[in-house]
Amino acid sequence: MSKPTVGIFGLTGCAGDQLVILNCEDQLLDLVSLIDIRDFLMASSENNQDCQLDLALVEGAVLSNRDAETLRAIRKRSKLLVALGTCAVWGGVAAMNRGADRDADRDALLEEVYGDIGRGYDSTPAQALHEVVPVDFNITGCPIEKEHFLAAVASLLNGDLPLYPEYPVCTECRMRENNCLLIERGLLCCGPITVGGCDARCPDLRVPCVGCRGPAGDANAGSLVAVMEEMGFSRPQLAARLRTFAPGGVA
Amino acid sequence: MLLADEVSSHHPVLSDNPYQPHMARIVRIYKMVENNHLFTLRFLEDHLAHSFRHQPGQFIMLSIPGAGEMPISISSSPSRPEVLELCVRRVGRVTNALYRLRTNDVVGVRGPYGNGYPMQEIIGNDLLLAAGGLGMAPLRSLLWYALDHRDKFNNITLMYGAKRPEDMLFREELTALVDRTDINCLLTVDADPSATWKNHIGRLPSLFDHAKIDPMRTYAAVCGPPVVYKFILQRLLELSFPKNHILMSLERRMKCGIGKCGHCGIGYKYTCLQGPIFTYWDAINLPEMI
Amino acid sequence: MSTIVIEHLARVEGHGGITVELQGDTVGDVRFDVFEGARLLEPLLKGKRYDEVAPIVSRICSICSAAHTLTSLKATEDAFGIRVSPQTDLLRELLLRGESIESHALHIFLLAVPDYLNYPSAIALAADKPAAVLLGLRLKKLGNLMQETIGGRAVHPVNPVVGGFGKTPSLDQLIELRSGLMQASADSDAVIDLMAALPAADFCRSETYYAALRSPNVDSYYSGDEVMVVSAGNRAIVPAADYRSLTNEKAVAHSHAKHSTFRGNPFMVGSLARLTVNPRRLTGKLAVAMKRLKLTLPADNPMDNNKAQALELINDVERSLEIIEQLLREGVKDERAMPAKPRAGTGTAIVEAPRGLLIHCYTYDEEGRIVSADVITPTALNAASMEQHFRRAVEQCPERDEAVIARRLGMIARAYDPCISCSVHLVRKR
Amino acid sequence: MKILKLPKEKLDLFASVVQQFGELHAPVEQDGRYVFKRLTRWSDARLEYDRTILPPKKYFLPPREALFRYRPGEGFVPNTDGLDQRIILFGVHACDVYAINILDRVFAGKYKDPYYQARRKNIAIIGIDCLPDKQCFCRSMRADFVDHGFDLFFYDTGDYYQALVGTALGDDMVLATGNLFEPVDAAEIDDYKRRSWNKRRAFQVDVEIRDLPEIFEMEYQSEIWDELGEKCLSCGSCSMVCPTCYCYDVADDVELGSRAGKRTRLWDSCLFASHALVGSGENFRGSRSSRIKYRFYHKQRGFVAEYGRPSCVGCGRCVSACPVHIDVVQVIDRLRRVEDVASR
Ligand SMILES: Cc1cc2nc3c(=O)[nH]c(=O)nc-3n(C[C@H](O)[C@H](O)[C@H](O)COP(=O)(O)OP(=O)(O)OC[C@H]3O[C@@H](n4cnc5c(N)ncnc54)[C@H](O)[C@@H]3O)c2cc1C
Ligand code: SF4
Ligand code: SF4
Ligand code: SF4
Repeated sequence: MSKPTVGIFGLTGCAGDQLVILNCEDQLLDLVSLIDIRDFLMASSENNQDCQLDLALVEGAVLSNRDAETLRAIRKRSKLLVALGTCAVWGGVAAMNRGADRDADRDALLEEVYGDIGRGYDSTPAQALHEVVPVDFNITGCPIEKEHFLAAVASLLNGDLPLYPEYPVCTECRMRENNCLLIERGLLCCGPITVGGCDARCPDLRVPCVGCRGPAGDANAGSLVAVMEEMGFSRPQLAARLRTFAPGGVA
Repeated sequence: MLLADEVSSHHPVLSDNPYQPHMARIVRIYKMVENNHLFTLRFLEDHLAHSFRHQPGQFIMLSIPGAGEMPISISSSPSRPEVLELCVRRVGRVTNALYRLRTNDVVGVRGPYGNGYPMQEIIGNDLLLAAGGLGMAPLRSLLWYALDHRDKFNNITLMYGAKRPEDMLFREELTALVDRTDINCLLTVDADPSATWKNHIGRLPSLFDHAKIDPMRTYAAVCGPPVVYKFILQRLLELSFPKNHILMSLERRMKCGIGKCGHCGIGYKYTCLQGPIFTYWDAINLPEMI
Repeated sequence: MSTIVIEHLARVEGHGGITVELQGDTVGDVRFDVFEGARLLEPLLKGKRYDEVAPIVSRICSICSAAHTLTSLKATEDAFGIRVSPQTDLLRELLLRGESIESHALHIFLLAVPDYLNYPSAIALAADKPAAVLLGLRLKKLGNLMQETIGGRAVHPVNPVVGGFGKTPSLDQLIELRSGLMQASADSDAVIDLMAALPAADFCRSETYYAALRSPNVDSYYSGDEVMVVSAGNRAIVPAADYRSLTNEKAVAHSHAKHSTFRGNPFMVGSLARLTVNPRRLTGKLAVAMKRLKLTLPADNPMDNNKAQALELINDVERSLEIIEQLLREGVKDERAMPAKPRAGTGTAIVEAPRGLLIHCYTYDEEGRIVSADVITPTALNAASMEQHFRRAVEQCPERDEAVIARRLGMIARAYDPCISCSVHLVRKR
Repeated sequence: MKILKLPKEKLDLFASVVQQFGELHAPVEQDGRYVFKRLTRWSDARLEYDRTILPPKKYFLPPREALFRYRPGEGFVPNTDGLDQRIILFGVHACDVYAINILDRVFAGKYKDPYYQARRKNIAIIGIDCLPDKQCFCRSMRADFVDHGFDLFFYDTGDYYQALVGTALGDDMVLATGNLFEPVDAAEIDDYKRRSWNKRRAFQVDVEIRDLPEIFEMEYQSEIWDELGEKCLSCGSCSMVCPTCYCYDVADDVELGSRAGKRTRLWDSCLFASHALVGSGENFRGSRSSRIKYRFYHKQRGFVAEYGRPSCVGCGRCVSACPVHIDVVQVIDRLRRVEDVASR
């Protein structure tokens, strides 16, 4: 069987998910022997920008017309398109104010930052990939977990779609037997509505979850907000916090 | 090389491991209907192939290595041992993985599980089998069991409906039964665009017009999608069937098949242990049953 | 007139290109174009509570995420007048060194070495010279392990918080790090062997200004709040709070990164600048290595930055070992973070990120919400200097061969190890 | 049953001797809460604790556990790692022992779970009596005392621990200590009775579970379930911390670049949307209210039908672990409450 052709791309983001791929130090050489990486600008200067791809891994959000064009071109040449990381799946931090008035006036913001020149920049409000092209599946996380990436490739090579947890961070937090920061310390922890898979990385370090993986499949944000309001947090503060990484995720 | 089963039987702690899949070879894949293939399996170890026994209505847990494990009804009759026939619809991850396999590939099997049809009670009575769509899969085992032990049953009636002739499972086999005199085999399709169908056309419940059923001495085994249950049950109740003579086969998510994983719970019963065959009486007494 | 365009720089983090306009033999416009989408993170910070800031700014860049996180915490702590414990300082320094090891190993072995040896990628290099790539991967993995152990994650650390850490790494974890570092220390000869064997890259000579954090007593990446600028024997000191006199950024049309100059001169930040500003560390093992690499300071060749990175890599390992020994000697306590009492005010912090000076400056209101934020990244600071070096390289290239020029410019760009997503940061116009 | 006493000051000595029977694990403090953990020194043990975050079930049914490794050509080979590790759980409360006894029944039966049973065989339990706090309702759930399921069980009767010897292994432990243990006399029996009486009076929470199954049936359509469904976060915390929740999921994975892999089981919860979802896309408990209802129903009613008692032991963990304060006791109280039909 011939090796699947793969492209790894970054739209606008921090390149963290591509870095996670490069951080698979122990598997990297195996990985490149199993798949045929044709296009990976961050790691190679010899890329084929037109070939058909069995698999495209795309990180980052769409923040410019240029990003949108790039993404459409990738979609056209790829059988499977995978959104890699919270930015690609949900929009990520760049999208946190989306829908708010300030973000709508992009030009004013650009001017605020860059001065007059800013108005000429190609810049659009942040969008997740699925808002621009159809996406075959998501690997969320900011950044993605290395194990999830490797498991996804292993599954795909076998012909299966990968499986990811749909339950929230709390589930894993409890499995790790952490003290609950929300209940016992009254901290604003997003664990109950954030999708698990990180093994409750933050609460395990006594740091409240900031929701970097985006919402859980069945997130009940309304109920969490109600309880937190009773704890003395204000609604706007909660809304802002819960939308930091995934504006579209929680109402 | 030791086979996995042998390894496990030698391990002092896990010698009797009910989760142990036994490897079986796919001897035949027959495409009955698009995405509803019939898989014939035979255990790699002859002694297992000889000794495997099941009741009609029981199921196995089928492992596709690397992809997962799932419950599948045994479609073949215990009266035809040595191989297992499974009729599997392709719906998701594990079934997809099965559909990638070819003959001679190896899968894992453990079981049989579940209660199966209460054969002791049914024997000596009339038997009515009513199925729609994929519901024929578990009933086929019962059908052939009854036909192979014909003397143990009184009248046997089969009612089976599908959307179109090409959607009918076991079509050749079942149409061959239509002319037999020891069974009233009634087959119907909702529509026949190809105009080649020689049997009934119309909804499944309409077949009741062609059957003579004595509710007091008949056991009815029903299986199919929810609409089938709804309409067939309605007819059976109109005929004043005793509620414990109506036997239904239910589907729930299962991860163990042996009453541990908790997924198949309905009210206070486990589908894998107390089911998957339930009487109608159980059904109306268990919340969320259908 | 002709134009040389490198559409999309490969093997760098982010999206940027280079354009050079030639009129006959004279070099016209030279531009380092950044077309990384503008995420406008700084205005998005407005109104955010102090404890939400670091996790957001960390996302400016993954390779420098620990540096961004720590600079951010330091700026917030400065604004609120929080003094963290000495143990926290040490652990933060260790975290930064881990990031530096990871970043330098990634850059040297996976990006630069293939460049010198004419391979398109480390993957291609691995087929011929697996040992070099494996060495790089081993060091990189160690850097990541350090970040995971102390920061809680290799990319976007979660453990450092305002006032300290969520949880202190355990003794066992530190001991594990120590054995990894000892192995890496044994690897340092191999690193120098490899670097010394690379073909010389001498196609751009230019007098250069260097700027780096001046550390009070040790060569620290983390502590210190003065920047020293060095040029041909002259030294100037800029205190953190005055960072704007250093940066005086101006936005330019072709790029989403802003340009900085010091008294009208572009300056370079990063490994080479750090060694130039703090030569104190270049003794013993490092002095020998420096000789083998034929590096003299101050250097006039930007390509020497790669050599400086190799020296730093070795120094990072040694320094980390010292820190761990100290922690083990003094014992690690499971400390809680210092409590934060928000107050209105401004805080500024400067840290040495792997690529050079990183500056965060926040103004908070009395409830601890951001009023304004300013983030200045090394790649942005380097942009003007990079363009200057591009120009020199073109000027000093005798043939006007596009391919040769393009390759040299690409190499210079990569020697700077630019981190483009970092450079696209946004500051309010003043 | 053999009943002995151990002078309190000899407990340390006992602990050091008993280590020859396995690795010692006991509750230790973790930021003001308690967790069962391997002891690095005996002085870390906190025997007067309220409740551990996770119950001892984590030792018998670990949160994640590889059941098999799969290799093409070899088939499924059972994973036996850690199954024969000898551990002594020191300081298990009565309700938790009771819960283990309940799990014993679930993992026994026609199909015995060999993983669970192997661990159960190799993990010794030394129980310790406790006093209830404001969340304990084990007495209502008839789980405040246990008479089996432990190797030794200690009651604090003042200057002594009164020790119940539950198994031959427990007896071996006693014998291994030479003559640390002494016979009990009438005075200690009275001490015990006094303590028992005091404990009974110390309960602050009381719920009535007689005829609860019937009430559950009658209130199956109660609007309580919808209310709870709106509140519940489906975060699974209650199931994870419950000593008798045993639902698990099973997933197979493959290794990179091979067809070999492993089959893992991991804790699951009936509160997750995927719990009753089947391949056809049908979800038998799609709404959150139907799921939380199922949790209560299965524990307090379904289990009674199957095993003759509720599976809840009243440890109070789920009450303290629920971020939105869903409280079993309150739910049962509300279900029992007689309301004026006219006001409904
Ligand atoms: C007693 C019984 C008998 C069955 N007999 C047959 C049969 O003869 N032919 C047939 O095609 N199908 C049968 N099914 C349904 C079959 O088990 C599911 O279609 C199959 O599990 C779907 O797996 P998947 O991975 O392809 O789907 P996905 O939706 O990807 O499922 C993922 C996982 O969910 C679980 N799961 C999903 N659906 C079901 C389900 N309906 N029942 C139990 N677990 C599920 C499985 O563990 C599976 O691994 C039966 C189910 C039961 C309970
Ligand atoms: S600390 Fe956060 S993630 Fe953990 S259980 Fe509590 S709310 Fe959930
Ligand atoms: S705990 Fe929350 S913030 Fe931390 S890694 Fe997991 S999802 Fe992200
Ligand atoms: S249901 Fe709650 S109180 Fe009852 S045993 Fe489980 S966790 Fe304890």
